[in-house]
Amino acid sequence: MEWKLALPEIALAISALIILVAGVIPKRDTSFGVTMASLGALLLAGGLTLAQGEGSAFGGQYVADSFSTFMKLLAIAGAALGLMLALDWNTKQGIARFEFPILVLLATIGMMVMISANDLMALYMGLELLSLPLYVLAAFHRDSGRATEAGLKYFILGSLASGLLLYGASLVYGFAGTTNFDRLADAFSAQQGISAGVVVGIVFIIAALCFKISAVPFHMWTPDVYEGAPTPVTAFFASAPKVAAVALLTRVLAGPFGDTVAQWQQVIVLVSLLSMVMGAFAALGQRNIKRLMAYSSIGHIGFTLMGLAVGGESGLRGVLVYMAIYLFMNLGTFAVLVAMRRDGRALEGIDDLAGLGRTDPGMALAMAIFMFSMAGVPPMAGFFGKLYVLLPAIEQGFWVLAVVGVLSSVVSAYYYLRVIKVMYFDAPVGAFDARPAAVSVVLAGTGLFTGFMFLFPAPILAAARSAVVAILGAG
Amino acid sequence: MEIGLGHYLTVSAILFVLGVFGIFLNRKNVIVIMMSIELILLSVNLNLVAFSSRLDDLAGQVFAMLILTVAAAEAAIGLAILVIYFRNRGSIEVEDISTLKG
Amino acid sequence: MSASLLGEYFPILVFIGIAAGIAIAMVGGALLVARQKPDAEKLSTYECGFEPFEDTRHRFDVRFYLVAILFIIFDLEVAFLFPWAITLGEIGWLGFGSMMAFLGVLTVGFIYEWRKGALDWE
Amino acid sequence: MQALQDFLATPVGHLVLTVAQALALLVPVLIAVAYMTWAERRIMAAMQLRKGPNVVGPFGMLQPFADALKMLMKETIVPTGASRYLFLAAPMLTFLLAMIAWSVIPVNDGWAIADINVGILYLFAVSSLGVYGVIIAGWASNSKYAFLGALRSAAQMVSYEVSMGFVIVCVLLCAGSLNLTEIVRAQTTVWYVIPLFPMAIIFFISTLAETNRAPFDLPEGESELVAGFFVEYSSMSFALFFLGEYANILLMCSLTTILFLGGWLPPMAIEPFTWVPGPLWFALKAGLLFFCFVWVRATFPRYRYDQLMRLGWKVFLPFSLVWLIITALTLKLMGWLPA
Amino acid sequence: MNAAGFPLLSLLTFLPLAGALIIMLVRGEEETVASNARWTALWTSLIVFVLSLILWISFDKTTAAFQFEEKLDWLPDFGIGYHLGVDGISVLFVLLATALTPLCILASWESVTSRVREYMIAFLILETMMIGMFVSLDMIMFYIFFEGVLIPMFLIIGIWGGARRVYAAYKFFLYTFLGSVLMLLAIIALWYAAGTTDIPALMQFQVPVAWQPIIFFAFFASFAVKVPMWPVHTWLPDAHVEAPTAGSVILAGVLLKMGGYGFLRFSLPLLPQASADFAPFIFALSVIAVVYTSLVALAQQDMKKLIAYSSVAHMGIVTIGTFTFNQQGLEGALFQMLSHGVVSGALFLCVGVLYDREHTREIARYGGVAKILPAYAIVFMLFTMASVALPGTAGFPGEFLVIVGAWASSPWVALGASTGMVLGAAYMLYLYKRIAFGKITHEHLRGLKDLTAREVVIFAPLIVLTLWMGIYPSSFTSFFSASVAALLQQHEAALSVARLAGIN
Repeated sequence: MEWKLALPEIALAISALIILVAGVIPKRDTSFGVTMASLGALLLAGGLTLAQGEGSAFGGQYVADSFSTFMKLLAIAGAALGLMLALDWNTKQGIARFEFPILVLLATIGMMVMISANDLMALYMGLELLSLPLYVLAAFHRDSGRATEAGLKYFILGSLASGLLLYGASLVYGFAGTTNFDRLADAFSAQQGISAGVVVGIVFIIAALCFKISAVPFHMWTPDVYEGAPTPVTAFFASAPKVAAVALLTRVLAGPFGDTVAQWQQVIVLVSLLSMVMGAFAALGQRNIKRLMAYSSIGHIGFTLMGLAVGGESGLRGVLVYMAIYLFMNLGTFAVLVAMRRDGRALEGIDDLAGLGRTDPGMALAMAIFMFSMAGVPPMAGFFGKLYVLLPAIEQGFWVLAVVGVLSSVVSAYYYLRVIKVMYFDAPVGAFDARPAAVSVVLAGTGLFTGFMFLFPAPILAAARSAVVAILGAG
Repeated sequence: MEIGLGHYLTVSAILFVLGVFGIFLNRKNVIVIMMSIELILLSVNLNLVAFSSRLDDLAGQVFAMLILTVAAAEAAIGLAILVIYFRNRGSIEVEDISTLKG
Repeated sequence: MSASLLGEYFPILVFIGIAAGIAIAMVGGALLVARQKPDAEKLSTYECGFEPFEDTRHRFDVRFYLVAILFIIFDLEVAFLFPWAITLGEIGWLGFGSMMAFLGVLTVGFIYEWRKGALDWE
Repeated sequence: MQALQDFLATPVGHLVLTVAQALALLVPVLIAVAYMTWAERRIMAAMQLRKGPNVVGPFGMLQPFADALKMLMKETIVPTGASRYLFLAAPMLTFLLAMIAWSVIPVNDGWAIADINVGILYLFAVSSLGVYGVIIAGWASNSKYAFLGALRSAAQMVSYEVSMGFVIVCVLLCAGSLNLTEIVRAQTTVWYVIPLFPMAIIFFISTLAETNRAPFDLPEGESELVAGFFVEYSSMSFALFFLGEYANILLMCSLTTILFLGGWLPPMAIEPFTWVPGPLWFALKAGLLFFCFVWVRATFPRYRYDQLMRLGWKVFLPFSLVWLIITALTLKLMGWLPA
Repeated sequence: MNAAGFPLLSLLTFLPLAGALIIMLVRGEEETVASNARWTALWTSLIVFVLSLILWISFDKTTAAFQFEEKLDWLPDFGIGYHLGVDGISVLFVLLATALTPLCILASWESVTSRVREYMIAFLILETMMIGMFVSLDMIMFYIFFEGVLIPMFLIIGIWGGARRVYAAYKFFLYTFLGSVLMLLAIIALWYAAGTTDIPALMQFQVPVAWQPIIFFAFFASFAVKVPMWPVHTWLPDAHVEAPTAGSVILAGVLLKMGGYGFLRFSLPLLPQASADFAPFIFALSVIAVVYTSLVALAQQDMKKLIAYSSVAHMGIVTIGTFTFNQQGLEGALFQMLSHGVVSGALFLCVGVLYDREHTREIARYGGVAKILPAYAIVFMLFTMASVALPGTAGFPGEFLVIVGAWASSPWVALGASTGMVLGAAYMLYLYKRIAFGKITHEHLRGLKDLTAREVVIFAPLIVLTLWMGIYPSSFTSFFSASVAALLQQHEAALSVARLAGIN
């Protein structure tokens, strides 16, 4: 039965529903149990993803290959870590409602569908399945003006992006005659000239996906939403959905539109350049660490897109490796942000980290690792991410991209260093509240990964490689 | 005059542009923005159905159905968020949505 | 865009025309025939004899929103059920199962709403 | 004769024919609506041991016309705070929707003026639009009673529409078509009221709520909301609402007839039943249902609003959903689905 | 693998990291933690030093080939491997690093009192990075170690430094980082051209002549900042002044050598044409550096700053020697780097001795120290003389060889370098005079204690080394003669190939 290929999604969906019912029936607060059950469901989905075979299902709408396995595992990992971060934070913030983990689960299903989408319809389905829970999550703290404003902003711009995507999809459908990626690829490889309608459609689709991954010039929502949303939600926003959206963009551009590369390559190059520069310079003046991370994520997306712009096996592998590394170092950073709480009050200023090197050396060390990693200083993992997109970029002659990339990473090093400076050089302003156990686990895991990936890079690289082979073979 | 694909596409393009402009030029009310979004989705549906008829291919109509459903869910969530926003702020003027700025 | 398809709907157009005509004629007739002599007291809104103190449309119960939102969801469900119902004979057990899955999801949502009190008015 | 046929083949002739057909349906409907008001008052009076209208004409049969004339002579009042155009448009919209729904109703085999293949969908859509008339009226009046009445009315209408939808889907499962004529024809062997009895009851009750009839008439309950969403209306605008409401009631009765009572079909295809022409059977069945409407009004006390919502969401919705699944499963398992 | 199959170089490289891990696991009272951290760090670095002595003894001086090689797959899909090895050029740098680290740890024994544990960890990580950089035979690995140095050094300057430490740390980091990322691009470009980042393999590869200038420039950007060359040297005085004593020692002793080492290892053999073309440019910058920074040094009021500027001048000599392309020049450059590593390190330690007692580095605050601290004055004098390149001390052979080499290349350059020597003598002796001689103007200096046992232990090996290098330089030059000769031969061959290609 071909539907069994979608077993991870199906299992996750069923578990989400069961957990929802189980969570709502008892009169008492069930948020802790629901979170644990959700983590179990994610684990199950992860296991099924690993065990799942390859092939396509649902009339070619859905495809399972090693690319999807790779990206899904990342997305699931991101969701699970995000949930762990939220566990304690929500309780302390007074928003521990059992819907939270379920929304995360639903969003994860959306991500998995996106990653496996092989049709414009499935793409849209997945995207919305992801976006709708995210809108709610952004406004999850419903008594907070900032959170609801973030939710509203994200909703408006997100649905605008969906609209753009759909308009593009409708044009592509109309002028190419199909929504299936494989058949689109055939159509484009057969046609000599690409009709203008298709080009417009592709541009719309790219623009919409750039919205979702918050690439410049479609990034306006990012800092506001990151700042306003509850911190664990921001952590989730900045990690797993980005992985999924990048996966989608990769599959779309490498697969059906692979033969129209001339039409979109310049766009991606430009977006990548702008994102890197924007991410580097706009973050310089930030005092709020969540906003800082928003701009930082824009910069990282720029780097990721560099790999995409370069294309080819090595370029796309760079994208995958970068995303994997970004996911973990980003979640690690947010674990620190979640732990930033003094006398029960959550803090967001960079200066609130002052003297962390003395008050909590372990966390400071982890944060320093993440910051150096984000700046791309070897031997941290972030360096390898950058290396793996720079290698193909230069191989293919994208000198401007590469040079702007490294220069922007020097600029961004400035603000990453500021965090380290505040932590280690400044006098302590008082210790944070005790670090929750789940946060410590996340910190330790991501910190070890980020700090010591250089020892065993081979598994992740090999996985990325086979993933890319799968997607290029399909396209 | 025979009404052909071009006419449908033109109407839909006009609706689309109206929707986009409605979002960016509207300085008054968030509800108007939501309606603009619906307008965009409507134009997409029109496109899809017109193409579907032209191509003699059902996929477009299926897609349109899908969009309808999702649009409803989206509207529901959007309204819900708007309601809690209104409860916190007591206003849904576009100009007031600017507490977050950096 | 077959002409016959539009042709089927032509009578509806005629109905709209006729009904609109009747409606306008009736309202217009009343405006013409009846004596119009408004005054401020007559034109004030009905409020048990008080002057209205605030704008009527200011705020109202959030539960009306809830009902509206619930309606959107369930009405769409019905919209999906229509084509399913008339083709159930042709789409086999997979078609049946898919709709059951869909209904199952909605039922879970329904249970959630019920427990959350979204369906309680008081 | 030939000349007439030639004329009818031209576009103009086609138009003329359609207009004639439409009038041939609408005029009786309007007359029926007029006499429904009279009938309701008489029946209620009889049930409450009163006399009812009996002065104007024989048995008071000219009473509806007297009322109409009175309405016409009244001043049209538009309140100061109201949105003038919306205020005037709302009753027209209500009336319009109540009228155009009739275009697809088959009173006899092949008599539907617009025999579209998605007739039930059309009806569903048009009756859903009815909410707009109510909401616009309430909003445009700018009066608390009207506004609250409109909101309540709208909420009530949409609440029951959901279970109505499920019920209709049950019928569709059995009939296998969205065309109303086909649905009636499918009941030749057995009227659906028999296999789908619980659904028929739910449908009937839902139509009561959908048309804001007692015992669900609290959107316009006099003791709470004076007259609900049309409290500010007078003169012909009021009459239009009134007409629209009763036309809707008649429409709902007809729809119930079509869906459950076999439309124009006689109870059994044997003499003497077959002597009676189809339209008469149709009218009889609809009339019977209307009698039930009045009967219910005269008998049951009004629901509280929370009870009303509770009934709609917590009883009808789950019940009809379960019944829908049972119906589908049974048909599927037994292989009784229409091909 | 070397003959015995024993991964000596890996052990050397990562042993300090193991020590750092042990320190990280230490728990308990702050006092005990600090003392444990000190001892663990000291023993780790001493063991590393002993291991490096084994390397020194078993090194085969007769060949130019890489020895003690270790090779493993690491990032195979891009042809990037884990490849370690040493040749004559790098082996002594490894020794320099392993020798200076324990001295630095000893030097910080009492002067660093806060966050001792972190300090020791940072130092051990720094040692790993330094050793790793000198032994790696893969460019990406080289880059990783090269950049990795920034992290501990940034923290050392920033946490344990002086008043303007934050500014200095930032400047240090960003200058170096900016240079290095350009080098990264150059490395990738080389990889693209040659298909590998393995250094021995790359040495056999002819980089297209058209590419050479741009790649050379990218490397130059990194190494010139690191050396540092005028005009990108401005981070160095700041970093030196603000860094704690041990930080300055490592900075001057080892980190500055990374740039010179880079020129020797990469620029010359890989980019012969561009190196030849750019030599005049480098000469010009170097001569300016030598003369200008010497003059600036004369005007300094701060001891550390003065020595920092002298470092810039000395390293100018190194770059001159490197780009003479003859045996004497190159050997001189190498020797100069080694001797500067020892001597300037020792000078910073001398400053540290005073600073630990008086907590000021201002020259004017001292005077007549020779009368109060006679032992110290003798030690300081020795190193001052070595810095001035007095024959018989470590400073002399290097500078002499460079000038000889430069003379063969361009007499003007040789003249510039000699000017530097003269000026160097001027500012160093002036410094010494102001500190050690004269009347005791500040009475409170009288209470100062002379060198402690710990300080004697620190200085003793440095004194021995300084004299040894000055009196018997060939015991060091013999290590790299073969490698330098091979390098020059290859350089010549590559140039002639290019010339032939140019003619045809």
